[in-house]
Amino acid sequence: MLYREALNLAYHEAMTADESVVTLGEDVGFYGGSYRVTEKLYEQFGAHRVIDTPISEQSIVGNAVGMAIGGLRPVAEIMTANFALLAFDQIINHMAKLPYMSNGKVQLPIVVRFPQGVSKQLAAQHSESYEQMLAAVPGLIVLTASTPQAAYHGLKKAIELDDPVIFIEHELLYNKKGEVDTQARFDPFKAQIVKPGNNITLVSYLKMVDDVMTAVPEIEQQLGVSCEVIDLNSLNPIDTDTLKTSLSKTGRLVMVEEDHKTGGYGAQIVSWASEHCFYELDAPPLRIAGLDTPIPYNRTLELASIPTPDSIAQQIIQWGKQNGL
Amino acid sequence: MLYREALNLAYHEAMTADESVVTLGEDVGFYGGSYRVTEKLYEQFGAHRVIDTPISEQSIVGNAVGMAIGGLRPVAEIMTANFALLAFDQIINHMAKLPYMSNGKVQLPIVVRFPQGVSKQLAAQHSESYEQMLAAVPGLIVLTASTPQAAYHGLKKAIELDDPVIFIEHELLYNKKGEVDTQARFDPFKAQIVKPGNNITLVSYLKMVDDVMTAVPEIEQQLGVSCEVIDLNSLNPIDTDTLKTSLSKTGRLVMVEEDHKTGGYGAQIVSWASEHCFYELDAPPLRIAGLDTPIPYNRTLELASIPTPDSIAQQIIQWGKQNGL
Amino acid sequence: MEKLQLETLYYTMVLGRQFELAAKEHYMQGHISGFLHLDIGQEGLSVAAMQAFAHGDVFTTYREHVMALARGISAKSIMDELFGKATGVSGGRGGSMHLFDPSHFFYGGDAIVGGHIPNAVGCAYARKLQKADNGVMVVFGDGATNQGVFYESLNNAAAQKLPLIFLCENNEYAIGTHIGRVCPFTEMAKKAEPFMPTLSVDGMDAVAVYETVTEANDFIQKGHGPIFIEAHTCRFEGHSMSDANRYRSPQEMDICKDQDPIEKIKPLLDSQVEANLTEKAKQEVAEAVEFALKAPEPELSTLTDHIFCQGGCHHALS
Amino acid sequence: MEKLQLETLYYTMVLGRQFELAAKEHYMQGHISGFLHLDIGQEGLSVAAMQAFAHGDVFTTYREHVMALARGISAKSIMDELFGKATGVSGGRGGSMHLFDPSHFFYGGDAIVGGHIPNAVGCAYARKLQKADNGVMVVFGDGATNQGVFYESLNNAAAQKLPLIFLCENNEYAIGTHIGRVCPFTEMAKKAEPFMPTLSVDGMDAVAVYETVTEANDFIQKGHGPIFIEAHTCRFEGHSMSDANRYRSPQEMDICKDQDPIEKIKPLLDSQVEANLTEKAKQEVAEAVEFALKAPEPELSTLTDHIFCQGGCHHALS
Ligand SMILES: Cc1ncc(C[n+]2csc(CCOP(=O)(O)OP(=O)(O)O)c2C)c(N)n1
Ligand SMILES: Cc1ncc(C[n+]2csc(CCOP(=O)(O)OP(=O)(O)O)c2C)c(N)n1
Ligand SMILES: [Mg+2]
Ligand SMILES: [Mg+2]
Repeated sequence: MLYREALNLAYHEAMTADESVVTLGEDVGFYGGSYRVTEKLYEQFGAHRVIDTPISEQSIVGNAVGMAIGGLRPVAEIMTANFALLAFDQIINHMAKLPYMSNGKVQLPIVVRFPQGVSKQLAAQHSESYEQMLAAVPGLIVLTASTPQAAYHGLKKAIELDDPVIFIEHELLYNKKGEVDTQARFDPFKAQIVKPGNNITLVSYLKMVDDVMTAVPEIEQQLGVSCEVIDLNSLNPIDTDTLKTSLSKTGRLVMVEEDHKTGGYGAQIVSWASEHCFYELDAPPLRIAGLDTPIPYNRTLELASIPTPDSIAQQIIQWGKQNGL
Repeated sequence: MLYREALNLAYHEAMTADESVVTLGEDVGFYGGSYRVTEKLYEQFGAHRVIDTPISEQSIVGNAVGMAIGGLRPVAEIMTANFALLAFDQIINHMAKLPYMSNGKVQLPIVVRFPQGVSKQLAAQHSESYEQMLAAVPGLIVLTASTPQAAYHGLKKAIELDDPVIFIEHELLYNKKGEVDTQARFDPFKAQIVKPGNNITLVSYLKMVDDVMTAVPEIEQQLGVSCEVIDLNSLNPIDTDTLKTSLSKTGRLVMVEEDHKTGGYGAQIVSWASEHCFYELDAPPLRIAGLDTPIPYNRTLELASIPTPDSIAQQIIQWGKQNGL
Repeated sequence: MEKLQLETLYYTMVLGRQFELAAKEHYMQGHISGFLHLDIGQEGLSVAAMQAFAHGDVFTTYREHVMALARGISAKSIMDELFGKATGVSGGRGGSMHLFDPSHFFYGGDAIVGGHIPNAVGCAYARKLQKADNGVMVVFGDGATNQGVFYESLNNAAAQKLPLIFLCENNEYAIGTHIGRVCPFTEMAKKAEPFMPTLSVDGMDAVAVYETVTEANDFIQKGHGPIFIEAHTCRFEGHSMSDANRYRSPQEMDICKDQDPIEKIKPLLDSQVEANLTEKAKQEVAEAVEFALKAPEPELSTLTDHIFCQGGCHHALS
Repeated sequence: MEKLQLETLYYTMVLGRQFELAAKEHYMQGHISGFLHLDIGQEGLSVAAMQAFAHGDVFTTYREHVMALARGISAKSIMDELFGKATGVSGGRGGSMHLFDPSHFFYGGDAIVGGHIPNAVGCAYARKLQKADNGVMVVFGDGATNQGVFYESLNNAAAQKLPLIFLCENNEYAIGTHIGRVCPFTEMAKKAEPFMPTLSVDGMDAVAVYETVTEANDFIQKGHGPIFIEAHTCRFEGHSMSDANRYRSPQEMDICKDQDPIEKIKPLLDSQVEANLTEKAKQEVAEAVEFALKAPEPELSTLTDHIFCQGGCHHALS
């Protein structure tokens, strides 16, 4: 099943099971969704539950907040992460805070989902990642999905929760194929050990998990080590238990993310590790991330601005050699 | 001179020296500014250069971008950090990116300034800090000021630069008194060593610098150490040289910020230090920050949600004792 | 208007006035802090609007104490909230700007100018989908009509034909800036005209407001879609306790205060009844203050409660 | 319209059409990537608007190749940009959606729907303050009128009486969503009526557009403040190359294509002249493609240039 089909299945099941689940966004209905995630929902559940909105991102989230207050369980799609900036007031000042400000009298079972990241030459206004901003907001749960399995279970869980969830997808994952076991016990709050290993803990999420996995054979061969690859899944809360266990074993941390390095989400993980696993660490942690530049259109520049399997391997090999591996 | 007067002086001088400098924002003109930072500018420079805007934050920054394209040098005031979220699309998708996207053909000499932070019982929608989000955006310079001297020189420099600058103030600093030497050579891009010391490097910025300084005597006495206190001033770029020199000397890092801990700006500093000063560090870095909670109205809860001189001292003393000091 | 209804209207207005005066006093004494926005001068509008729309959901701003009272939320639990006490309507966490009480269909208390308007639209959408009887009312100032999301909301409510009353309290000022200085006209109803029918009313005349809101309510109940009311009003105090109100001349303030909505209704009542009601209102406020002074603060251990849902929750955060 | 002017108009429309067809072809061949929004069907509108407003500043959207051409930016430097080459108008960094050329008073090329509208307002403010002769034009789609910032911009431009033409290209669709499904009406000019005078024009008729924009330009030059033009138009292709255009029926497409703006002008020209112009346009586009194919990519070493200003800069970033 494709990643986007897995999301679609989660939608279908959730909307069938619970009448109060609605979805809204630009082109999600009649058109079928710009990445086809919401395909056929309109036909099946009708225009009242699959709501085509005007291009008004602030209202998309603002309305979702009001719908949730009114007893619905809205799933809002923002077409691309960059446009979510238009809704940051609603996401941060309203969605994340009303439950607290109201002393728990208002609950907001809302999912805001969007794809992010560098796709192919979409340029500076369509290629950003904003997990670091949103994972820093108390009151928001921030989930990601890097496989069809995680997409299905993650979105279903997100819709089930009575709290606001930001559900982040990646544009290049929509056509990724993978098994989806709908009966599996999959906890999106738990980090997944994608590949066990003994000498280096490679932490990542979303599309970078694939790039890390592609880089691993080269790294293992060149350094003569085995790598443990961890997919965080949930960016807030963070499954620090899994991280701690892995670091106790390997003593070495590499954090890989696609976003710009300065202030990127990986800083949180590395900083947590150096606070809490200082004595477990045998080498300085390495952060691999995008450059601190807006994303250029030209393909060569674009690829040079973010980590690739090759650059990941090279940086880790160099770091390994400098640090006694 | 008061902090707000120092800002006001910088405005007066910049607007006198250069006709293309204009300022815009809610109540900045006729009313004199909600924190009196823009007092008397309206009387002196007139309604055309001191522009009262409607409550439309997205337009305040959006218009500033267009003014800069048209050859002006706008200084935009957002009344409070929380409202800046309404302008995040303009700040991030436009102001930070147009120079790059246009291959340098468009330059944007813009300052967006606002106060942030916990003041006194302003509650969840008026108490946030967003430096971590903005310092993570390539294309933005992010400056702060913790003293009247830094406020004066920082704002003057920000207005002089041909690049977009986010200039962050703190609500509780506006009435802080201090010397302003207008002739001093003050580089807002350099971190200031507020107090030299040998055993612990305490890094901070904005109001927390004062709270750290208040905590220092107790810490030094209890642990029998001397603390070096660094005020970062510029959050992007970061003056890593000053940090590195200090850490080489002390071997111990404590990062203090007011914002929520998870994903807070301090994670960037601690993560940088553990990447680049790993072998200099003799103890796990300590991050002191606000709790991961929206800010409550009740004063007791409010104060418990952020670092105070007392809680800073206690946490550092405990950490020091656990780590061989 | 029936006698009993008029008496309730009057009583609640006086209660509101007394409440605000007490809040002002206790702000100056340091029992209340943060931003405190008084509704003095606008009580007729606030109370009549709520009474004419007794059953629907209400979304409003930081200037909402009197509306909350008129909704039936007790003076005690509102005053406690202003005092930051655990017994406050938002547990002391929200404060003056964030009164929430779903049991009275009162959803804040929002301090982002214009930010609650799309929330009201979403709620009206829910109500329409649920085929619920009562519509939604959203109350906001003239200044809020300058936020883009206000127009998005007009458009969405009209496109979806939602049962929603937009009530604009046009007191002509956003803090110290007169609406005429930042808009090309001063009648905010004009902004809504492309999208829906509009009504205009003297907001200093509580009876007129009651009638206009009743008319609007009939309109939305019939499924005709949203409607916009502009109520011209005037606040007697500064924007908040932090505002010295220097931008309005004494003459302008005199004209403003001459329209006191309480004085306007007073002659319609029997003078003995009026005196009794006023006395009762003062009493109620005095009790609320007394209670608030003694009420307990929230426990420190509750500081991080309610960030995520309790009980119904399917997960544990680290 | 004068003969020479008509010929220029026609030539530029054909140049635009040929340019777009070539862009489409080279997208399919993989030489162009990302989002590519073709202006086919709307060339009359794009070209006439620019020619009637030859001296002011222009802010527009991602569907801007033809406008850029009509502004006088060379086909070469635009095609190079689409190919991501160093010789492109934005150095290969911007791509199709981000053409910038201040020397032609052309400021993008913005891909956030509605995001450039307040930028245009700010620029018009600067022009007014500078007492500069030429005003500003901002071009956007019907869908963009649903963004809150659009209304904020109407309000600000009107309140400040700015020399600004709002030009709405109403092709009735935002990607696959018909404007009538998300707005209570389909004439976008209605949204501007509270704020400024509005004009309406058949956007498939280039001569009519030229006249209307000329009229609007006269209006703003006289200091009367902003004006709004709604041009009804129709795009022949999908929203972008990623859109299969399935939401419009063959009948709807036929009606649309019957209004081809190029066919509409053709009869006004001498047929030999027409043929020559078409040939010349094809030639110019062919040369641009040839050039773009060979042009150099930007150097990798320039990747982080221009994030901050160069030369004029007073500081060094770490
Ligand atoms: C988004 C946002 N911008 C600015 C403010 C600061 N502020 C609070 S109230 C206010 C004026 C609002 O005026 P209006 O809407 O007319 O309401 P009134 O206070 O007159 O009742 C402003 C600017 C805010 N709270 N939120
Ligand atoms: C803020 C934002 N939201 C959504 C999009 C995705 N998007 C790109 S173009 C478009 C449709 C715009 O329609 P319209 O304004 O009518 O212009 P047209 O494409 O018809 O010329 C959408 C939704 C975007 N680029 N920016
Ligand atoms: Mg007002
Ligand atoms: Mg369109």
